Amino acid sequence: MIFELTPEQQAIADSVRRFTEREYDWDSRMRAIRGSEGRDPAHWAVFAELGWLGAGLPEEAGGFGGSAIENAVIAQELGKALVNEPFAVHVAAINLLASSPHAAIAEMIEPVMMGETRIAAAMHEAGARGDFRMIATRFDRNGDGFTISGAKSLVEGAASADLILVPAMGDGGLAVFAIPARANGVALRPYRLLDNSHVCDVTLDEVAVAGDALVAMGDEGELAFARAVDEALIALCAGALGTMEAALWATRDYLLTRTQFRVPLANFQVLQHRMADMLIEVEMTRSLLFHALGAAQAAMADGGIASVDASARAAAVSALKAQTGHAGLHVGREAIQMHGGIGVTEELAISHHYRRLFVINRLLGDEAVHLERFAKAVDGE
Amino acid sequence: MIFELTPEQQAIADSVRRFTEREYDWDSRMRAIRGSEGRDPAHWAVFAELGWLGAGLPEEAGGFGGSAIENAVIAQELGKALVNEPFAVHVAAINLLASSPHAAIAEMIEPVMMGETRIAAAMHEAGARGDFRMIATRFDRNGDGFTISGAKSLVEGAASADLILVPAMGDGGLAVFAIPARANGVALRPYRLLDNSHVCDVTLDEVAVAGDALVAMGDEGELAFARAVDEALIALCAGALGTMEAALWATRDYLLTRTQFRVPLANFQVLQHRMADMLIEVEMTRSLLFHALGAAQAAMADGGIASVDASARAAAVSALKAQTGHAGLHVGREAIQMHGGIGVTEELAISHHYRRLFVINRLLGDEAVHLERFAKAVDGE
Amino acid sequence: MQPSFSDGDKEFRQTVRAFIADNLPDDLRRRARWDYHPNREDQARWCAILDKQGWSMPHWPREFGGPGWSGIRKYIFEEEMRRAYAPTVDRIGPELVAPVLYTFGSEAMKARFLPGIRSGETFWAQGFSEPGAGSDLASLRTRADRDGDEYLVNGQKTWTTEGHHADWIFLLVRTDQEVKPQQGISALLVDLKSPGITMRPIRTLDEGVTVNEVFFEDVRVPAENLVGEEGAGWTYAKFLLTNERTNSAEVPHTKRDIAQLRDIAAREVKNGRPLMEDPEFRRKLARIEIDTLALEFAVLRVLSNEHDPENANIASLVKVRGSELRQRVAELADEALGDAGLAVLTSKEGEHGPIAEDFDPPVPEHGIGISAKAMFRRATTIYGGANEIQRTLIARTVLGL
Amino acid sequence: MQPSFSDGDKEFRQTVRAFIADNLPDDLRRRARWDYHPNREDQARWCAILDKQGWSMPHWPREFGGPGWSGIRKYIFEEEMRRAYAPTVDRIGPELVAPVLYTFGSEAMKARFLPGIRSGETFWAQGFSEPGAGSDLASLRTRADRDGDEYLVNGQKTWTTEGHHADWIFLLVRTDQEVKPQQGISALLVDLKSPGITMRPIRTLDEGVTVNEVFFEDVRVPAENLVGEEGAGWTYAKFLLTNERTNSAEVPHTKRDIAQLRDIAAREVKNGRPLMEDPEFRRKLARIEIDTLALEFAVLRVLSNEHDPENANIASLVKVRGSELRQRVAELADEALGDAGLAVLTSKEGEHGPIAEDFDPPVPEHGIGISAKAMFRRATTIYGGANEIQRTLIARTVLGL
Repeated sequence: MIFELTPEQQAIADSVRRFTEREYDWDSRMRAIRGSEGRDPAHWAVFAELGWLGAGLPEEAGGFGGSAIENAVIAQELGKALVNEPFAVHVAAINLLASSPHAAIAEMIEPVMMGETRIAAAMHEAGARGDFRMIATRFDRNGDGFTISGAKSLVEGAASADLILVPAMGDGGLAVFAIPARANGVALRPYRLLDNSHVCDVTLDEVAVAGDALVAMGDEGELAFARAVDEALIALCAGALGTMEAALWATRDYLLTRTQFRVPLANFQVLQHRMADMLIEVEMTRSLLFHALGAAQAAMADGGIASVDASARAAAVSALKAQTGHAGLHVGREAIQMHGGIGVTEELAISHHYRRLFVINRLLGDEAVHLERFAKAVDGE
Repeated sequence: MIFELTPEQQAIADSVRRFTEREYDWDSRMRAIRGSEGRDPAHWAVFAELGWLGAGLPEEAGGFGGSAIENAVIAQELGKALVNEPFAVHVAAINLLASSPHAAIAEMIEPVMMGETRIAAAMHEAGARGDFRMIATRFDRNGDGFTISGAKSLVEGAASADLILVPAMGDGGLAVFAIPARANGVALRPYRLLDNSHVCDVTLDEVAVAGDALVAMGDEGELAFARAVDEALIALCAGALGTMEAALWATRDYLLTRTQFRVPLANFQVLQHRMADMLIEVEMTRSLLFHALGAAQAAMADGGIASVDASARAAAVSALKAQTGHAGLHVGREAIQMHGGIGVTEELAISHHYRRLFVINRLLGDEAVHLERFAKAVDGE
Repeated sequence: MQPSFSDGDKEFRQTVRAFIADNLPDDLRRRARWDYHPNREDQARWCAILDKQGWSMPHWPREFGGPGWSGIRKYIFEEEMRRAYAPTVDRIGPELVAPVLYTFGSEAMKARFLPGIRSGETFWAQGFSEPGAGSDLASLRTRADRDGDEYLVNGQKTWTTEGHHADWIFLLVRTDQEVKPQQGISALLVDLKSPGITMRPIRTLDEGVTVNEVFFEDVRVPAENLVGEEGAGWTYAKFLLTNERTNSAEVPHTKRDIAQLRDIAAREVKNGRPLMEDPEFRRKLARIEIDTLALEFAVLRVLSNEHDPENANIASLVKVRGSELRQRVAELADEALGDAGLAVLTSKEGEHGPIAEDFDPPVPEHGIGISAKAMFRRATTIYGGANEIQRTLIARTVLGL
Repeated sequence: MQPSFSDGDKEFRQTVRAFIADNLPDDLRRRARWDYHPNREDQARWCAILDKQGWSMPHWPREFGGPGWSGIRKYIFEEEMRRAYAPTVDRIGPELVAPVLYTFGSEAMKARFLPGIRSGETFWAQGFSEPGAGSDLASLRTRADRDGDEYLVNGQKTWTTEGHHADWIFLLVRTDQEVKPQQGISALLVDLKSPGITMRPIRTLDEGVTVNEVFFEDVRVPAENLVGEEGAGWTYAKFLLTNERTNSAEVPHTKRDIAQLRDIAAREVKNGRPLMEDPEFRRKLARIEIDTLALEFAVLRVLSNEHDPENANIASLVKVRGSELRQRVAELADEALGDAGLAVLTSKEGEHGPIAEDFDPPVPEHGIGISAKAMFRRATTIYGGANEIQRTLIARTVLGL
C-alpha cells in the first residue's frame, strides 16, 4: 500500500496551491463571489490551461492519464482556499462523457477539457432531497431523437453552460442526454446557495433533442451514471477535506494568538481536547478518501464494467460521503464556536468554511442517504 | 406550580433515607445481593411496616392517600443507595390490582401492602425486546375460568412471588390475570441481571385459572395495563434519577480528592465541563420527572378513564423514560471514565451505578421504543 | 407538590391569548411569521399597544409600570406572544438597561428614560464588548475623561446588538486609569446622535445585520448621564448580565420554532409521503420535543420560586441547553426543507429586511427565513456568555469543582 | 499512490488463512468463539504451533526469531487470526517486555528469556501502575534497595494485567530516593514464585478477573535481573509504552466483533423480521462499519510507513477512536440480543472461565459472552493511557497547542 503522492501528483497539488496563493487570496475571492455567478471566468481558463480539467481522465478516454486521485488532489487544494468553482460538477460531467460509447459524445471531451465548451451535470432531481437515485425526469423516443420532461434542482454552473447533462428514465431504462442549455423548453431559475455557489433549478418541458444527444442508455447508462456520481462525490469530499483542514488550522492559529483573561486560548484544556476531536474527524475523513480512491482505481481497472467493483466503489464512496457530511458539520461548528463572535461574521473565512461544509453535506445525498446506500452496497442488495 | 415536597412527602423521603443509611450501607448491600435472590427478606418487611408499599395509592383504593409522587420519592431514595428490591414492579402490580373492578382482586391489595402476599407483574413479553405493547401471550375462556399460554421474560421477584400478574390477549381484547406462581403449567427459569436483580423467564403452558383470577379485561384491561406501565415507569425513572445523582456526586467527590501529576482532578477544565454536562442531563431528567408526575396526577384525577389524559400521561412518561435511558447511560459511562481504573472494579459503587442504569435503559422499553411511543401519543395516534 | 399549571394560570393564559387575538395587527403578524429580526417600527407599534394595557414591561416592578405578574405568568405571557407570532418587544432597553436604571439610577434619570422604554418610543443599545475583550469585561479600554460638566469619550465597542436601530447606548467606560481594572469602570448613557459616533454594521453569516461596531471620537456626554456612582460600572454590569441569564432560555421561541418545523414537515414530501411520516425524522423531532419539554420544566422550576438560590443554579444550566436546542431546531427545520434549505434568500443584496410584496422567492412560502435562521443560530451558543464560560460557571458554583 | 493491498499482500493473506485452517485445533476455536479472556493453556498451545512455523512473534526482528514481515503484513496476519477465532497470543511478554529485552537487555538476559516467550512457555506480567499513581509513573513508590548481589523489593503494584497467570513480572522500581523522581527508576525482572509476593485478583464489572494487585514484601531479586542500567527505567518504560500505542488500535478484533454482531442481527427477530432488516439498526451498524473502515485505513497509513514521524502522530489518534469504537460495537451487540443482553452469564459464581460442557445458559448460543464484553469494554478508554491523556497528547504533539 502506498499513500504518498507520486511526483506527478505532487506537481499538480503544487500548481493548484500556487494558483490559490497568487490568484485566489481572500480579497480576490470576495470580489469573485460578489460578481455575477460568483466566479471570475478567467479562473476557469487557468484550470483548463494548467490541465486540471483533464487530469483525472485516463489517456484512452482523451485525458491526461490520471484518475480519481488527481481530481481529489486538485479538489482538496481548491477546498482549502474555498475556491468557488464547480469542479466536482465538472468531474461528474467529464466522466459521463468519457463513459459514452458514442463518438459524437466523446468528441466533446476535448473542448470541455480546454474550457471552450462549458458543461453542467444535472445530478439532483427536484423533490428528491439529494437522493440522486430517485429520477423522475422522463424521456420518450421521438423518431430518431428524444423528448425529455422533468425538473432538476441545484444544477451548479447551469447559467453559463453550453450543455447540460440530464439523466432521465424511460423505455430502455436510465439514460443520460446532453441538452443544449438554450434549447426550447429548457427554463433556468438561478439562485444562490449558502456557500455562495450559483445554481439553477432546471425545468425541462418536452425538450426535443436529436439522437446524437444520447450519452448512454440502459446498462451503459446505469454504469455511466454510477461512475459519474461516485467520481464527483470523491471530488466533492476531497474538497470538503481541504476545507476542514483550512478551518482546523485557522482555528489552531487563532487559539495560539488570542488571549482571554490574559491566558492564550490554546492553554484551555477543554479547547485542546475539542481540537483533538476535530483532528480525529479530519484524519478519519482522509483515511476514507484513501479507501475510496483505492476502490475507484479497482473499479476503473475493470473499465467500470464489473458490477462487483462498482458495488465496492459505491460502498467506499458512500462511506466517505457519510463521514464527510458528519465530520464537516462537526468541524465547521466547532471552528465557529472556538472563534466566538468573530466566527459568525461574514468577514472572516471561518463562517464561509462552515457554510461550504453545510452545503456539501446535503449535495448528492446527506449522511442518511449514504448510510443507507453503504448498507445496501455492503449487503449486495 | 409547586415543585416542593409537602411535609408528608418529605417525611417519607426522610424515612427511606434513614433506612438506606442505617440498614443498607454498602457492606449490607453486598451481603444482600450475594444472597439467594439478591435480597434480604427482612428489608421488604421494613418497606411494608413503614407504609411505603401503599404510599402511592389513593385512599379510595385502599392505600395511604398518595399518588405517583410518593412512589417517586421512595424510588428516588432507594435508587440513590442502589437498593436491590423490585419496588417499580410492586408499583405496577399494586396499580393493576387497584384498577380492577372486581372485589376478589381488590381484596388482595391489603395483604400486598402489608408485605404478606408477594406479587410479581410480568410486564415483559419474551421476544418483544422490551416493547411492552407487544403481547403474544394468549388466553381462552374455559367454562367460568380461563386458560393462559405464553412466555414472559425479565419478571423480577417471580421466584419468591405468591402471585404473578399476567397480561394476555384473547377474545375480549387485553386482559390481565392473577396467576398463582405455583399453578400447574407455570415454569420459572431464574437468572441474574447485570445489576444483580434476580428475574425469571416465565413460561405458561395452558395454565388454567378460575374466573376470579381475572383482574381486568377489554377497555378496563387496557386502562389498567396502561396505568400500571406508566406508574411503574415513573418509579423506575425516579429510581434511575437517584442512581444518577449518586454517581454524579460520588464522581464530584472523587475529583476533589484525587490528584494526578500533583494537581487535583477537579482542576482539569475538561472534567469540569463534562461534569457540567452530566449535571445538565440529571436536571433535565428531574424536570421530566416533575412533568410526568403532573400528567399522572391529571390522569388519576379522571380515574384514569379519560383517554385524553391517559394519552397525555403516556407522552409525558415516554418523554421521561427516553431521557432517563439516554441520560443514565451518559452519566454512568462518564462516572466510570472519570474514576479511571477503579471505576471498572466490582468493589466500588460506580460500576454498580452504571450497571443499574444500563439495565433500566432496557426495562419496559429503551429510548427508541419511547421516542416512538411519545411521537404517537403527541400526534394522537 | 403540584407540578402543573394552576387553574388561575390557565385562565390567565386565555386572557392573554384573547387580548393578542383582538389587538395584534395582521401586517405585524405576517412579517413576524418569517422570523427575521423584527423591524423597529413593528416593535414600537406593538409595544405601544401593550403599554396601553399595562403589559409592555412584564419584568418591571409594579411601581415603574410593570403588571406585577409571577414568574410563571411572565412565562405564559411570553409563550402566548411567541405562539401568536407577535413581534418581540425590544429587549435591550426593557430587560437590560431599565432594571439598572430603576435600581441604581437617580430619580431624574428614571423620570427621563423609563417612560420612553415602556411605550416603545426609545430604543437602546448596549456598549460592553470591545475588540480583544469578548467575555473579559475587566480589560475594556474605551475611556471617558471628565472635562467640566462633561465626559469626553474615546474608544471602540463591538457586538453592539441592534445598534443601527437604537437612539441611546448604555456604555461601559473606563473613568479611572489608576485603580484596579474592575474599579475604574463607569456606566454612561450616551445619545447615539452625538457628534463623533460612527456606527458600522457587522454583516453576519446569515448575510443580515444585527450587531455593529461603534466608534467614539471625542464624544461629549453630559456628566448627568453617569449612572449611579463613578467607578461602580462593574457592579451594574454584573447585575445586568445576571438579568440576562435568568431569562426563559428562549423556550417559548423554541416551541414556536418547533410548531413551524412541524408545519414544514407536514408540507414537505419524502419518498412520496409526508416527511412527518418518515420514522427517522419523527425520531429526531421527538428527541427535540422531549428535550424542549425538559428544558421548559427546568425553566418553570426556576420561575416558580425565583428567589430560591438553588433555583438560580439551574438558571445557568438552561442557558447552555437552551442555546444548543435552538440550533438543533433550526437545523432540523432546514434539513426538512430539502434542497430549498440551501438557498440564500435576500430581498435586496446583502441584507434581509422587510420583504417586498412582489418578491418571488426560490423556496416555498413555508420555507422563508429558514436557511438564514439555521445559519444565524450558530451565534446562540456564543452570545450572552459563551457556553464554555457557562460550563465553567456550572462546575464552580453548582458542582463546587 | 496505490491505496489498496498489493497482489503480494493478497497472496500472503491466503497463505496465512490456509495455515490457520489447517492448524488451529477445533477445541481452541470453540472456546475463543465466546471471547472470554483466553486461558493460558490455549494461548500456550497455539503459540507453540505458530512458533514451529516461525510466526509466533510477528513483531520481533528477524535476528531474534521474528518473521520479518512489513507492518501491513503483520496487520494482515493479526486480522486473519482474529477472523478465524484463533486464541490471541499473550501480549505482555511478546509485545511489551521482549522489545525492551532485545533492545536494552544483556546477551545473557536475551538468551535466558526470549526463547520462553517465543514458544509460549513463559508468561509475563507488567508492574507499572501503583495505587495513587495511575498514568503518572514518575510518582511510583515501590522501592528496590541493593543488598549485596540482590535487590530487596518492597511496595505495591496494581492493574497488573493477567498477573494471576504469569510466571514473571517486568517491574518498575525506585532504586534511588535522592535524585529527581524520573531518574531514580529502574527495571527489574522478578520471578513471581519468589517468597514475599502476594497476588490479589481484582474483580471487574464483568465479574471476571484480568487485573490484579501485587504486593511485595522483602522480595529478594538477583542483581543480574536488572534490565540495562540502574536509573534508566524511565527510558525503558517510555519505550515500552510507545510500542503499546503503535499497535493496530484493535481493528482486527473490532472487525471480528462486527462479524459476530452481524451474526446476532441475522438471528434475532424484531417485529417479526430479522433485526438485520430494521432500518434504525442498519443505520447504526453502517455508522460503526464506516468508522471501522476509516480507522482501519488510518492504521494502514501508519503501518505502510512505520518510521515516518508524521505517521506516528496518527498513531495517537487511532488509540482514542479505536477504544471508543470497541465500546460501541460491544454495546450494539448487547442491544441486538434484546432481553438476553441483560443476563449475567457465569459458569461458576463470580468468575467466568472455561464453560462447562453441560452448562445450559439463559441466553442463546450466539449471545454467550456478549453482556460481559459490553461491560468490560468500558475499560478500553481507560487502560493503556486514558483517552483524556491521549487527547492532551494529540493537542500538544500534533496540533502544537
